[in-house]
Amino acid sequence: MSYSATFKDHLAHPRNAGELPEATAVAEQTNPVCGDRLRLSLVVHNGRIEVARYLAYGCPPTLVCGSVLTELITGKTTTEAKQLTRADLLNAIGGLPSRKHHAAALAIEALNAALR
Amino acid sequence: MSYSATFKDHLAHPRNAGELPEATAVAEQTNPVCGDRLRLSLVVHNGRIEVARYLAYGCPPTLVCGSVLTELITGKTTTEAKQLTRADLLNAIGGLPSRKHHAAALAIEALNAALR
Amino acid sequence: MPDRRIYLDHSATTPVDPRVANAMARSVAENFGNPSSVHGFGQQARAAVDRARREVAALVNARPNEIIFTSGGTEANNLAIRGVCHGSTVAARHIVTSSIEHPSVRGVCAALESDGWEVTRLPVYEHGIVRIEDVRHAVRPDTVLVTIMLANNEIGTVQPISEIGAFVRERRAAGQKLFLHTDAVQAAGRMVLNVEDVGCDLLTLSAHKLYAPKGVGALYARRGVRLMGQNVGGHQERERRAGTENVPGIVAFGEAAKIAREELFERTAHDAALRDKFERKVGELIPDVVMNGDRERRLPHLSNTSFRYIEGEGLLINLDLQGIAVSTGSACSSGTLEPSPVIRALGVDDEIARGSLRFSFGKDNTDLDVDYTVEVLVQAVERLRALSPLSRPLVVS
Amino acid sequence: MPDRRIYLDHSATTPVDPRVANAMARSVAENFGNPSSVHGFGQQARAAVDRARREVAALVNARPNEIIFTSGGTEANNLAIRGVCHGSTVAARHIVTSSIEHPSVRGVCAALESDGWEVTRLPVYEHGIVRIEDVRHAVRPDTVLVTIMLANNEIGTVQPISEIGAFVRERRAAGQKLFLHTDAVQAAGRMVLNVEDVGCDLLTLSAHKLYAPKGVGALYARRGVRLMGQNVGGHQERERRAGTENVPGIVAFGEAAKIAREELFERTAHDAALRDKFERKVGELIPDVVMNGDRERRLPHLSNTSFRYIEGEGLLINLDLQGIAVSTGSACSSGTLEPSPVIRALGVDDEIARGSLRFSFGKDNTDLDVDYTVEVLVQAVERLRALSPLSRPLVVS
Ligand SMILES: Cc1ncc(COP(=O)(O)O)c(C=O)c1O
Ligand SMILES: Cc1ncc(COP(=O)(O)O)c(C=O)c1O
Ligand code: FES
Ligand code: FES
Repeated sequence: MSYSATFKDHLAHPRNAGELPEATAVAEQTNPVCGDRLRLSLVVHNGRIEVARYLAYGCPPTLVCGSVLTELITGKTTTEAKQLTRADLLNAIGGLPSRKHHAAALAIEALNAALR
Repeated sequence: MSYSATFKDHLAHPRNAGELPEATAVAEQTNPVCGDRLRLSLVVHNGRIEVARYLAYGCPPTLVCGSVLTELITGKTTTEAKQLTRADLLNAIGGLPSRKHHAAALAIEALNAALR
Repeated sequence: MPDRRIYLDHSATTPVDPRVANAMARSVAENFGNPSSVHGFGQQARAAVDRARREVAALVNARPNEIIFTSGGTEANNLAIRGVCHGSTVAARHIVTSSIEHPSVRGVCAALESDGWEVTRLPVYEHGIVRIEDVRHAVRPDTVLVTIMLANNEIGTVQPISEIGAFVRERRAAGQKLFLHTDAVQAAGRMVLNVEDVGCDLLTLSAHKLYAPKGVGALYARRGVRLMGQNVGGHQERERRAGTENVPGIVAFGEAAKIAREELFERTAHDAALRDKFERKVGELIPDVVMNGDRERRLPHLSNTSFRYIEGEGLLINLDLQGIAVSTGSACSSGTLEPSPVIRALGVDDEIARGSLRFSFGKDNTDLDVDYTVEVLVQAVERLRALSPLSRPLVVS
Repeated sequence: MPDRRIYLDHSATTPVDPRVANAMARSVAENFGNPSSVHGFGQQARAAVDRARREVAALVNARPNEIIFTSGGTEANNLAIRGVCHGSTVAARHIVTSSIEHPSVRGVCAALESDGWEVTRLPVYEHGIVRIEDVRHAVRPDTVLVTIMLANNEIGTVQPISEIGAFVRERRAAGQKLFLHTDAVQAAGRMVLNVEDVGCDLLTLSAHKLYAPKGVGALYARRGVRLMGQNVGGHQERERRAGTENVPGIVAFGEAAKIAREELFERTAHDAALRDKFERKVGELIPDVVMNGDRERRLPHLSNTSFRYIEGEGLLINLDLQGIAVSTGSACSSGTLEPSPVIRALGVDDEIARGSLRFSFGKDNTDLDVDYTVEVLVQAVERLRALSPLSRPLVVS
């Protein structure tokens, strides 16, 4: 289990942590197996994600997936965001061991739930 | 298997090695299990062992038992020599691991055969 | 790499004491012979191994010929448990163990289970300690072995092995072929160890928890215990553990055992002072913490603390980025999805189990290390809690 | 202790190369972390182990993840043989081996035999080499494993493993679940080793025959070979060998493997020159000697010579008293009453078997060492022969 420098940087300096009182969409997903949790708050305006915030509980990959996801989606249209896959997210964080792929899945699920 | 200094000295400088053309008694014993062999030549005069020589083939304990035995018996009367036991010989050489005790037994047998 | 590095993971492994490293380096240079060789080079190496054997024996008050050197604690545990079970001459096939054993004991027990052995795993309740009554109830006429650790590696709790030992001896006096094994890997060098007082038949040690290098350990096997060798094909260690001896490792182990015996009280007092200060400050400065395991019956150097609302590994990495090394669960189970089975065995909820960190102090740690660690910890916990959804209700607009 | 000490027992173990000792000492000081730990100290140790793994893999042209570090050659042999046999999913229970294996292979095969496995031990004839036709005949539809050493430790003969490997692959292509293990402990560093050319599925190495310290070895297990772990209860070595890694030993092994690869041709040429000179002089100066094992298909550094009329151990001790270290049989069987089973397997008479000594040369030996050794040997043989009754008829007066 050795994590990349980028990965550790997100862990030490999470981007977009928090919640949005003015959120237009909020969703929280829990992984039924391990109990990891991700909460996403978005301000969507004219079909575009203007602000994204997240809260996360769980293993480092879950925390980092939240941070990287918010970076990825900020500024994207909801249509674009809906096309984001688990693989895209994994790529963006520089890969994860396969038994941690479900952390990325959780993030994508939370995103889809928020955009639903 | 660490041998004592005395033991090694006998091995490097065997005492009384050889045969005696003028021997009055000669005997050779072979250990049926391991094949070790001891040959003893004695000059017995007036019931006293005046000269003793040995030849030996086999493991170091057998070689050393031969050397130490000849030292022990030289000058002894045959009656005294007949009373020598395996234990006496073992004592004289400073002990042997138990699975090597039969080397001392071989030497005592050769002695008894020569004195018979 | 951060400027300052603080090692607080002495239960995972310890730095090698320079005196031990020296003894080892000397042995590498001087005693390279094979201890099985008859010549001088070999006998010199044999003598070095024998000296080390006496020191390791002295550490636990055993006789030198009751010490079997192994490649570590894991192998010693394998040898003890399989050795007794496979060597057993009775038809019985039942083992009693605890639910908080090190993975190596857990692993061998599970392996025997899949070979048809029955295994009873005793609970440890909220304090992390096995109850002697439970042992009494669990042992059956067909029990061959009780294997319960002396001190736990994650929470440091000390088990009532002397009482268990007395009970096992009672059963043996009554004719049962029952043996007691105890894994003392964490206890050695951190408390007084005496196999006579403990009353065990087998006891496991590992050098690298004693400021010696990794890759060497020992099993104490009381004279008369029938043990079937596991690594076979050589007459080393009185036919109980084949393979050319790790001479430099064994020499280092001997030196470390000697120092551990001589400096035991110093070390335990030192470690306990730091640990206690650490716990006091954490208790004062960080809300919502739970300290796991019994407060009294535990090793002096270890603190296992859960930080509510956050998960341990993220916290661990945050500390690591600041140069502070701690662990979650045992080093061996790191990388699994499951929260530590040891913490779970305490009956705590998942959040506490997943939020636990182990801080284990050692002889080279200082007061300043504690201050700095607490400072960094306070900030890291705050940062991660700010990220946690657990403390905040979900408000869907 | 004698003034001059000459070590001619490199097949028993080798002195540690100073470069290797340095790498080891550095590792003790710098990489003390537990490779299983997530933090920086742990990852640093993990990286050191991985580097060493690449070097050891390169020595035999394997992939790094095909290398399993063990506590030595004995454990690697145990793991290979038991691992394949216990891991086998077919009902078959037959093993083919040779009659001159190292005690560790012999021991595991005997242990499996008493568990109900059938073992065929192939003859090696007067040259000490297994015949490929015999292997073909011995392998049955229910054979699970062929385990035959690459080079013998007492007489140095090199076995036709590539041919056996080709045959095993044929059988596997025909659907049989048959594997080939070879013990390359003596071969490594003394001949080119390439697991692809050898065609084996498992191959054993031991560091201390390569100028590295004792207590570390490796098993090459080809990707896809099903191996049941023997030391269990930890996720190390991809679950195939539990226990905290012997980090300094592994680092030393890696360094030694690298040097062995780089200096292979130099070393073999050097050793062979000394050995050949030694044999030439012995042949010239001492009557009634027999050189055991094939003259051509053998390791470059080893001479096994029998001195008629005398027994090896007495000669060994006489040499030792003059500072020269050699061995009778394998170091591991020293101390037994039986003459070496390896020499006996050559079909020689008892006297030749008991009169054999092994001289094994190494990189630090010199021409002068050979001269001095032969000088001492000539005298010692004479002295002992003067003591021997074997050459002289018994005349009873
Ligand atoms: C309690 C306990 N038992 C056994 C072991 C295993 O010992 P080793 O690391 O030497 O294999 C450890 C340490 O890892 C331990 O803490
Ligand atoms: C051929 C052979 N196999 C196996 C071994 C055993 O290796 P180790 O000494 O590392 O246990 C040895 C050396 O003793 C050997 O020569
Ligand atoms: S443990 Fe399941 S995603 Fe983190
Ligand atoms: S081997 Fe039998 S006495 Fe020497």
